[in-house]
Amino acid sequence: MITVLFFAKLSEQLGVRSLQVEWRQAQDTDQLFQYLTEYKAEWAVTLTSQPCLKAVNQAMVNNNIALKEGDEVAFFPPVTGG
Amino acid sequence: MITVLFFAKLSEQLGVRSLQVEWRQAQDTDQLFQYLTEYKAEWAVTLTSQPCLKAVNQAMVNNNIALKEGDEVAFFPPVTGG
Amino acid sequence: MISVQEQDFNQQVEYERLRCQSSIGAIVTFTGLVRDINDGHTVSDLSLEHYPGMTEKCLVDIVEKAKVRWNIIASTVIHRVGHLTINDQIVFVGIASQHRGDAFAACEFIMDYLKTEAPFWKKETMEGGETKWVDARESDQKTLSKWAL
Amino acid sequence: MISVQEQDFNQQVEYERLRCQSSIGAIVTFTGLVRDINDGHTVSDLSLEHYPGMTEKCLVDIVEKAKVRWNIIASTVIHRVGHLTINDQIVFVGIASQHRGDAFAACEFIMDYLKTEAPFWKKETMEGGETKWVDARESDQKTLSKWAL
Repeated sequence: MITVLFFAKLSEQLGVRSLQVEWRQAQDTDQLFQYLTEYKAEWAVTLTSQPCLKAVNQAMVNNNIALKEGDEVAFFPPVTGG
Repeated sequence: MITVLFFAKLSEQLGVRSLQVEWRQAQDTDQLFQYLTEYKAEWAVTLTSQPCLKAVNQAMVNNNIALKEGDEVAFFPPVTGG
Repeated sequence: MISVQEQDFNQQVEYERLRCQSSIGAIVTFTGLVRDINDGHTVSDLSLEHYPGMTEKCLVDIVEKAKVRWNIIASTVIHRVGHLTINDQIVFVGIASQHRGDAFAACEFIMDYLKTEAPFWKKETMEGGETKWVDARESDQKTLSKWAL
Repeated sequence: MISVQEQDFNQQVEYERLRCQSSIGAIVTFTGLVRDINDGHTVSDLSLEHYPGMTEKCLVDIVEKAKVRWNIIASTVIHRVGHLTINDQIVFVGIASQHRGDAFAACEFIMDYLKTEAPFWKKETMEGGETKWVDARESDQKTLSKWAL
């Protein structure tokens, strides 16, 4: 399974903080993102209408990267700490 | 009279912290400096062998400037505070 | 020292922790506070969310990057999460070095990267009670260019 | 607030004095300490001479220059004179601003100018009891070039 986490505004809009996706549905981050846009009717708009960063196993990634069973993938808006 | 002040290493080497010079001997800062180099035998070496900054009425000046009766002129080494 | 915490921190305690060695000649501290006005509207308070685990890793990584570039004798990064109100302390970065140039540069570098890379998100409550997620500033991204090698 | 004084200062007191308004989002402090080693020799203590009157004017002038260039809500400069020993605090510069960029730049600018313009002179006592006036650093002059307009 791949653990998917959402944070901040994104988590609020999707109404979900985390979910599990089977690895065969999400062999890389692009595939996972595609899967999520089809997960619920309104998710496509929410995920594609705003800047959305991603981290794999708690490290920010910019491009598509391969996933393996047990990975943690997070999606979140640009950060606003400090 | 012109009040002349020396600080730090310079004052220590000259053995004097302050002295009064008649304005007619020191109508500008170059003239005052020249007067001081002749004030005592060893002063010429002390005053010309090391970097020496000057301030007129407590403001740093780089070039020669005219003095008026009552002015305060200070000579000192490059500053080392902070 | 790196800490992500709900509780407040004390400037004097953090400062004294940094002033730990006789070879230290310079200590620079940055403290970020909750402002009453942001992007033109009045803020009454703030809630800070973060990504536990990733946040700490990210802060460690930023401090390590700073240590490669500058001479740092001691460093502290504290970032608060949870509920905060006006004038509250949000973040502390303190750097102790032999010389001031290193301490200033490292402290500002860490803040600039923290602002754009560390997974924290602010949600403001405005005067009327309405809430709003704070938008990332483009200027914070641009600021990073000054650290380009 | 500008002060030239023999007595020590307290980081927390100075920090809280700067944290005086709810529009402040950033406080940067610099503290200079007496190091045990300078230019390769061991220092046991330090004596600081200054030019009373000119020192204060000079510090006021440097802070005014900073205020022209950056948005400063509150500022503090404290410089000690007289006898100091290892790890003692020598100088404090604190800047409170809305945004961090202003606070960092103004604080470093003030320190860089203070180092090259304010009439203070340090005399070190070395381990054996020998004394030595500290030489000005050429690097301090060079540092100023980064503030050129």
